Amino acid sequence: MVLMKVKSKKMTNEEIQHIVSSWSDTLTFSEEDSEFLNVEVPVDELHKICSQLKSNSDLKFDYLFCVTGIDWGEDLGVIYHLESTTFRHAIVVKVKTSDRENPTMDSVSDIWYTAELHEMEVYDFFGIKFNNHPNLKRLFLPLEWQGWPLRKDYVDEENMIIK
Amino acid sequence: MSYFSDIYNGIKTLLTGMSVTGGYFIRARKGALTQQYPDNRETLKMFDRFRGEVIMPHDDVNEHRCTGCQKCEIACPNGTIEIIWDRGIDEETGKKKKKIDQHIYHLGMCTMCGLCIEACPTDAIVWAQNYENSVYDRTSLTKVLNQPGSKVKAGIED
Amino acid sequence: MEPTVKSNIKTEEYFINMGPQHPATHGVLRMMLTIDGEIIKNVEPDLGYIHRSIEKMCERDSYQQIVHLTDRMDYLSSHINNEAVCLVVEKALEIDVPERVKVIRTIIGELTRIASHCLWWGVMGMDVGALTTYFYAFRDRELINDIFEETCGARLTMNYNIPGGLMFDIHPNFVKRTKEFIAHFKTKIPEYDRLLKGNVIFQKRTKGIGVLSPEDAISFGASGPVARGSGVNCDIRKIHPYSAYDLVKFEEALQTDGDCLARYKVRIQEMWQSLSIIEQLIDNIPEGDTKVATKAVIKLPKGEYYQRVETARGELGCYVNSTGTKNPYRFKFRSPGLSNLGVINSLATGSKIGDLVAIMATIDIVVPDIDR
Amino acid sequence: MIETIHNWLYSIMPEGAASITEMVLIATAYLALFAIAGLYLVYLERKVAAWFQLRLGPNRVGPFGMFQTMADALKLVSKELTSNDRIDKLLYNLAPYFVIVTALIALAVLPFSEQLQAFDINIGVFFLLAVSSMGVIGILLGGWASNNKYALIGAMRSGIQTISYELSVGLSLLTMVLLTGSLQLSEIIEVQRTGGWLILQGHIPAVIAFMIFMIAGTAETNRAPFDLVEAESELGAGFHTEYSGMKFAYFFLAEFINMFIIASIAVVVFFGGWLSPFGITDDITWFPQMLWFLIKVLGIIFLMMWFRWTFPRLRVDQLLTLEWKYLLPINLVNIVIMAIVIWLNLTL
Repeated sequence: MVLMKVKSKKMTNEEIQHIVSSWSDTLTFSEEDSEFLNVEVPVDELHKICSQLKSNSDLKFDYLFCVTGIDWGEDLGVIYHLESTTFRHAIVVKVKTSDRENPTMDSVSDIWYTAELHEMEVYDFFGIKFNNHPNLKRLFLPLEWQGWPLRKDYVDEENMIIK
Repeated sequence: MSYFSDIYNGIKTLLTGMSVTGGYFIRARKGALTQQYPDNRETLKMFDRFRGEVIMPHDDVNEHRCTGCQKCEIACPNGTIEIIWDRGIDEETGKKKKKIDQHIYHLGMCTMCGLCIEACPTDAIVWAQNYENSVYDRTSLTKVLNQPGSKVKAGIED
Repeated sequence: MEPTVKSNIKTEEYFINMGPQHPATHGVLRMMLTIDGEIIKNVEPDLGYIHRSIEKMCERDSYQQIVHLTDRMDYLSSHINNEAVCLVVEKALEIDVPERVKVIRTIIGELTRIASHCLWWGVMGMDVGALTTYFYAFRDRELINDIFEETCGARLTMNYNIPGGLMFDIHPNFVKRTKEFIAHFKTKIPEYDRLLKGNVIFQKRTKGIGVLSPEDAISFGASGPVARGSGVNCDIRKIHPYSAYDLVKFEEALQTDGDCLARYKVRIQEMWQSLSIIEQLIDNIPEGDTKVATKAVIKLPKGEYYQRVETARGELGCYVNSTGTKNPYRFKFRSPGLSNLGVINSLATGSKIGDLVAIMATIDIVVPDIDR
Repeated sequence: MIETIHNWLYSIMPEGAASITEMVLIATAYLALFAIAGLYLVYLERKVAAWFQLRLGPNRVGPFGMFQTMADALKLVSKELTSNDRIDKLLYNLAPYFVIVTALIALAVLPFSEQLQAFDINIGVFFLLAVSSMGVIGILLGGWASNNKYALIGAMRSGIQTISYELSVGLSLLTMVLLTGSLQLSEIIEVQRTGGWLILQGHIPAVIAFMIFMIAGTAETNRAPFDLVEAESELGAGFHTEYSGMKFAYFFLAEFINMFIIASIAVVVFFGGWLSPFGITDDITWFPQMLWFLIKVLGIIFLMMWFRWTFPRLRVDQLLTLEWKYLLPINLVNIVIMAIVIWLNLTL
């Protein structure tokens, strides 16, 4: 019991890395250029890792506070910022897909409800499709909008003012 | 029993609320907040820092302080400022020098962020406290800030 | 279960559009309601009526210019939004701003919070049908706006922060006016409560309505008063202090009921806490510079930066991905409004139309913040 | 002067025609007077609201903005009548007249003073109740015929609201009728000349009856805190969403005339109608009794405005809870108590 208590506290990045890396050997960790611990997850393992991140009693990443879609030029990706409301440690999960035509990854909206709206936003701007999302459609833009505006290769000569 | 205490409390809280509004009703004459706007133009003074519109002050001899460095144009996030400039010959030194032909300001696009005025190295443009900016025709929101025939004040360098 | 009595009356579910032009949606938000008589079966928000793609605009603007765009997100806490961008730029450039800047930012940030909650209180009253609250709230908010106008030059979209400090120093009257406001406002908050909180009708309309459990609050990513009404500790000012929040003593406003009344109480409590924060700082504004000189063209070092601040609506996050150029590669705003809006379906389902209005009022929706 | 017109009319036409002409003339004068009175009630409401809310209220048109509502009415008359094209034409156009006519009919029996009462029937109270509850048909028609979902919800709310609160209005007045022993309005006032105002005469049951009447009466007129019918933060404009111009103005005016009627009933039944308090002006023969009536009515109307500008709105199910769980049982008990009081001739 005592041991449990000692473990259930805010963990350093190394400790988190130690736990998470034992789940799968396809993960890459980095702390470079960022204040958080970054873990890059392969697309097909995203849902599994995410649900473990939430359910692990020492990590308890129950608060998904930011979902960012990003276009890395070659790859499209999503960045999940996670925090634990009990222990207050944070982790950043990154996932990349190189398929620009039909990028697909698993939805995490069943793990964190907030992802539902945020994944719709990512879909709206980057065209990343989320499997098992309950209601995936354009969130902000009109349903008949063509293209994915926040991708770097998006051009709209009428509406975009480039300085 | 709670049935009756509910009624009693309900009526009491309703009366409390009514006492607040009633109090204001009695003091209504003194406390009115309404500003009688077009009638109080004489007394309505804006604060010194109020961002009404960007102007370029000119002195008595029709000289301004703008050297045409275009820093405001670059700083502006919305493309509100356009400077049409020219190279003129400085009368004293005989060197070629940048001078403004027209300092164009599109008030219709301005978001009053103040970055241009922050960026100006010579304090050539300042905020005016004008608060009545509505016009009937959108084109009259495009203004030329430097007056016709004006020139830069001597000794202003960027 | 099938009804045992066979009835010839055919009932249908009803679909109505609440908004985009509707008094209760506080802007151009469209709620697609499926109702059965007065009872709500499903709520689906339809967003984007004032989407301006601020994130895309950020990718072409310089860091100084990005600041003023954030004024137009959550326009009721514009100063705090500005602060978030400035803090993330300062974090990336490793600038340590002077104490004076931190304190002034905190004071104005708290004034903004009070102004925002004032407006919320007025509108909350109006949404549940007490129109008079609106005018009382605006009377007090006007005083704050005057303070802002005198110091910053604008009432709402202030753009007073720049990366590296403040645009200019506070106005000489700032301290005096702020103190006058505190003295005035301390007499008004109890009046707010007397007019609305105790009122039996208001209690009926809010108590036990729209209950959000703490687990759901976290899972939905709710923050600010919405989550704190459910007893979730989520005040960024406490958890990850920024500016001068580590110098002051204040309590995180918490309620555990999770209903509309709890969220109401949290906001009233927050106004008291904000007053106390301002009181602690207003007499001790340190002397010093109001800005650290930055280069005219700011280039952030390559990397990712994240800054969280607590606006009046909850947690605002700024994610910057820089490649070392003068424009960000990706600038993402995690707006509190969008996440808070996520709870609406689970709160409103099964309640009445009138409840939905009260729930929306206590979530404190600002549509430009949701749409960005 | 009235006498001269009367004689002149009878001198120029046969008796039957003259009598009809006379009725029409009186009715026209009466209605015109009340249309204007209704407008001034709107003005009063706006001024009172402004003073509650730290504002000035209308002050531009005429001295103190006196003609503001006149100008508004003129504007509404001159506006185009718009509607959507899927309305039920007949019912849609009928609804506003239903509302305004039922409101105006009730005015006929109001006793403004000893002489000034157009129609003194022996079932005055009953007639008022019957007529004033008919207006809801107009609201239901309007909401239904508009073919607008918000309007329909508003109309349905109005239906349940009026049907429920009609009971309380009736029962609270019945409590007082026990005391007067008559349904005739002039008789009810006469009773109070000797015994003092009924609210003082009947003691605690009378006070309770008055409170119930005020609550139920406010609900009858669809005013805040019971304005669910047109709750603007929920339903936009409720049942009259699709109405514009003069048709809208009829709904609007009817609300204020209804408020006047409810206040008048309260004054007649509880506050002695045109009787002066403690008979202070009984000896002054030139003092118009009508003035006392109007002062009392305005007092009650002010109270209703005070409610409106202070309280939040109830929710629709809470509205029904209030009626069926609180007002109605209290009312029934109250009647029994009142009956016992009268039976035993007690003075509580």
